[in-house]
Amino acid sequence: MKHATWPARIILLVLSGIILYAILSARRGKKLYLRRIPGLNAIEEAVGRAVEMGRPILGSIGLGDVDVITLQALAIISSVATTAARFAHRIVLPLRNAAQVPIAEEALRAAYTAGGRPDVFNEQDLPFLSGEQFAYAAGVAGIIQRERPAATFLFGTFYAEALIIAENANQVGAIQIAGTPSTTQVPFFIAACDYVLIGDEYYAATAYITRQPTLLGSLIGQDIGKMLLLGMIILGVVLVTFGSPFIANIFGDKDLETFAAYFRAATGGK
Amino acid sequence: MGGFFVPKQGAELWAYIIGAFVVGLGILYALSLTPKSLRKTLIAGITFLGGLFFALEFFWPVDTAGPMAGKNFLTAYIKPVSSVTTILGAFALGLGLYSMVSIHGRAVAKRRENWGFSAVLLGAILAMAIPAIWKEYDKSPQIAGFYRIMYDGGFNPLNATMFSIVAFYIVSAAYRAFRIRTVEAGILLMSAVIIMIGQVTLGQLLTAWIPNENFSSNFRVENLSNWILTRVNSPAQLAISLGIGVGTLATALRLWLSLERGAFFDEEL
Amino acid sequence: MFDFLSNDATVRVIYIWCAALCTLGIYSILYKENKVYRFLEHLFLGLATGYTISQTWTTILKPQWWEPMTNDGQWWWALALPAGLLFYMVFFPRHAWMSRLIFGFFFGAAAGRTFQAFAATYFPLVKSAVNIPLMNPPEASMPGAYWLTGTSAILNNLLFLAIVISVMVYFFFSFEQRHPAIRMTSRFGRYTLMFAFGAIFGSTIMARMSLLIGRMFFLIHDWFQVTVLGMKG
Amino acid sequence: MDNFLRLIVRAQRIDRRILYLLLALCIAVPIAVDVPQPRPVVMPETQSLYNTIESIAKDPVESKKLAIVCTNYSGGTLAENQTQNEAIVRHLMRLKLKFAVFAFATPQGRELGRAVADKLAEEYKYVYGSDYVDLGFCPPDAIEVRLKAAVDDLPGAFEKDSAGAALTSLPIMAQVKTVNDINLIVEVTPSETLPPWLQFFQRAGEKPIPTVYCPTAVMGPEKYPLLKSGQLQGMMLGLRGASEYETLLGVDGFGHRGGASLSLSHLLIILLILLGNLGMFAERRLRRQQGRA
Repeated sequence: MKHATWPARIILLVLSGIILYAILSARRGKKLYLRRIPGLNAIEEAVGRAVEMGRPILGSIGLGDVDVITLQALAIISSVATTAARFAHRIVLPLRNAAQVPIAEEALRAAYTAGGRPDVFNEQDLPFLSGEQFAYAAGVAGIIQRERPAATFLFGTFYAEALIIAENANQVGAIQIAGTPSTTQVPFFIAACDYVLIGDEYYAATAYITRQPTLLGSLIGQDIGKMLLLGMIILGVVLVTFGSPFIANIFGDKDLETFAAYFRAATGGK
Repeated sequence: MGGFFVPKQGAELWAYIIGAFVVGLGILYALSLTPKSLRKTLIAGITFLGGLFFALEFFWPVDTAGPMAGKNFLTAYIKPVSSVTTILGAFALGLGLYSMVSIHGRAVAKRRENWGFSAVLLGAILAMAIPAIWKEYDKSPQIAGFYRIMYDGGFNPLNATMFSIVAFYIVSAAYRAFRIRTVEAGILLMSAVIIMIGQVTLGQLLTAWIPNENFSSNFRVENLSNWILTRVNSPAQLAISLGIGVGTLATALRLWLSLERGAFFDEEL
Repeated sequence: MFDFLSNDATVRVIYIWCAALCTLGIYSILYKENKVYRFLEHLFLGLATGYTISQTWTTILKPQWWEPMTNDGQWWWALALPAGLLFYMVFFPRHAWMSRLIFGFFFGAAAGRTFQAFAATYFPLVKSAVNIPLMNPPEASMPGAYWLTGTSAILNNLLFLAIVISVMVYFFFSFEQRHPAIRMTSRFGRYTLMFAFGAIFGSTIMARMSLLIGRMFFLIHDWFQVTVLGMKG
Repeated sequence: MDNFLRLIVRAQRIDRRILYLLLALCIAVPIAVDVPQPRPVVMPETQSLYNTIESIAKDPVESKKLAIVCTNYSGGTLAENQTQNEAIVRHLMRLKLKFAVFAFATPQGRELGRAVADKLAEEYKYVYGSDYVDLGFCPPDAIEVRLKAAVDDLPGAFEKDSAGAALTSLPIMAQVKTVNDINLIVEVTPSETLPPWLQFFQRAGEKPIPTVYCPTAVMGPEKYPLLKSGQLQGMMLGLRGASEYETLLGVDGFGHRGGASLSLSHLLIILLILLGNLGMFAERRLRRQQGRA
């Protein structure tokens, strides 16, 4: 679809409207419920174990550019860092994208300050490892084998390097928590990690950890949006079963003329 | 000569380039004077404008006929605007380089433990970057040969080998993870094994005796694995991606309208 | 002095030997971390960074920025340089906030593109999810259909719909999944997810093995048989 | 009996290095020693890809148009993508279809795609410039714009071939003006590079352009919905798909040769999984016995 059709305009506007309304009402202080997401409770446990063993924590915010997904990952790692800072514990966070470097440095410095130990933060623990996927993987594998982290937090966009990182960390006995919207890598995280966030649990994670009204509201809005889409799918299947491709056409490329034709047919060809 | 925004040539061109650069620096200076109270608003404004262009271009009705068929008044600017984003993104590389060179440069300068590896890294940057750029300007065979050794003898095989190492890890991961400890692990194992058998000729031989027609064809392993991929995997993937899609839309809205909260966004400026 | 670099055959022998040594050296990490791997890791990081630099210049900055500016006389591209400098404001604590201006522009652009990406990516998916009639499926009248095709097509379509519903229900976060019907649906969703992930795992194995086959083919054929033993390619 | 159980229990914790060695052997031996093996069964999506190209060649109007072979892979996935690419290009050349090589994910992709075309061109007497053309590399950030522009003015959007010659000066481009002069999109890729074609090009003309997909095995499964939704007309899944395609074409390529290694390595993994599970059950049984004793 190059440009919006009228149904696309309406659907996108309605979805956006629902999400924004939910965000704004949450910001005005509406009470919101969020169900438990199992993997997230393990974060404290993992940090605690790393502190006990006296080995560092390794984080990764994946291969993404500075985009939505990477920023979510950084928010999760930052909250891990705040917890770690309370025990004056080190986090190593290798970076693949040059533009991530200043943002990650700022975010982690802020997190350590919030945890009361700005002195523990060290820029050298956020090395930039080339712009290439497997050079990054080779570098992270080397860091894992040398530093032997006791816990790893892998969040963000991942591709084939996911398993290289996760298996190396597994070999050194790290407890691992991972989350990614890249569906193709989820099975490998399931195989190699202790806790995995699946699908849009990833988007829910930041809301769950930070308890920010904006993010909670957004999540509620997303839920309503998904229900709406699901409702349309079910209605569409029923209509298709009775011979009407109405909903299917709404999501097609053709604009109004299809609907004009549909209504002509429905009203007896006027 | 004509207007202001027309291509220039020769000395005049360079005067314009330098002039534009200086004016740009002036704008930077003016921006740096922004009072604290206005900074967040300014950033929010630029964010909104950056998104508004693409959103409007998509939503604005297009002409249905005539020379502008399928276009609206913004479509023509898609190309230059995208060029600008690409070019600006390329300028960010220096940030990563600075981080890398400062860490390893310091290690070499202070002769820290294992500084030799840092020296290798710094040397390799130059050994790759210089011939790769040089060969664009100088077509001599020596440079091409040197580049070839660096690329086909170093970078490319290292890349391919690091990628292929996943094959080993996939075996150890499968061996460890595919134990029927829970119902879920059992399901994971079952579907993975059926797909694996259905994928290779040796596996397909197992059921090759079953006629591949009508009802009996359902029992051939490659058809079974295809059924899993199309009838079970597809809808599950579809449902996951719809969820992620709505999540992306929500996050995009928060970013665009500067409603986003979290580590990076809540800092005092 | 560097004349041998202009001889294709010599260059080929050199790079095949280098490639073989790199390949074997990287695999040594499978045994355990060692100096050879560490050397190659740093070499790789350096080469990759060098490659990124050269690609940034040759495929982006030179053709899209430098040449239009200096060859085609489009002087206004010079304004991009100060804009790019905004990234580097992070090095000056007093002005670090200014880098947010350019990040803001990037976030905005990414967000603005999402609307079209959403419509283009997810609308056809919804359309395909809807196009599954639960009566008189078109498959029943297609060539190759037999007495059970109609029934199985309906069952498959029902399954398709059931999976879409249950997986989406699994990902609802805003209410406790307490009601037995919802809990069952959600659990069925989780089971089908595991089925799908198993399928991805299974089919990925083939892709990863193919990569290893490629490397082994290089080691055995290109390097050992052709270059070391001098056999005919 | 107990000793046997104990042995299996120990097999549960085989050192990973032994697993790695076994895998290396399973892959290497069939490559070093040529093993005869049967032909694979052709999957419907592979057959559909083949039929799509065949029907284009049979159509008097469509067969005159230009196919775009987009080779977005790099050295990392040669085994899969190069084999697929060779199979497709061979098929196009057999049917005397004109095509363009193009890449936007990595500059390597263009070089590799061009090399395959040049190699096979000798065999099928294809001439550069009149039978096939190299549209060069387009940086990934610019692909959206490039494709949008190509919809109405294809030679204008791509301007020059990779050697710097104006596209309009090449005989092959004489009849190629807009998106309506393209008969096929082939995307050979190890990554998420399909969306630009589907979003900005496939359906931008008078009728949708047949689009076929040659992903690595890992990228394939998530694209099955697109086959059903009609956005894809065929798919060649990884090395196996290439091997099936070689069967359809009746040639012995790398897809066929690598098949034995593929089979053995899969067999190894299945055996290992079996062993691991047996070990787990044996351990449980031993523990239960000890509990009783």
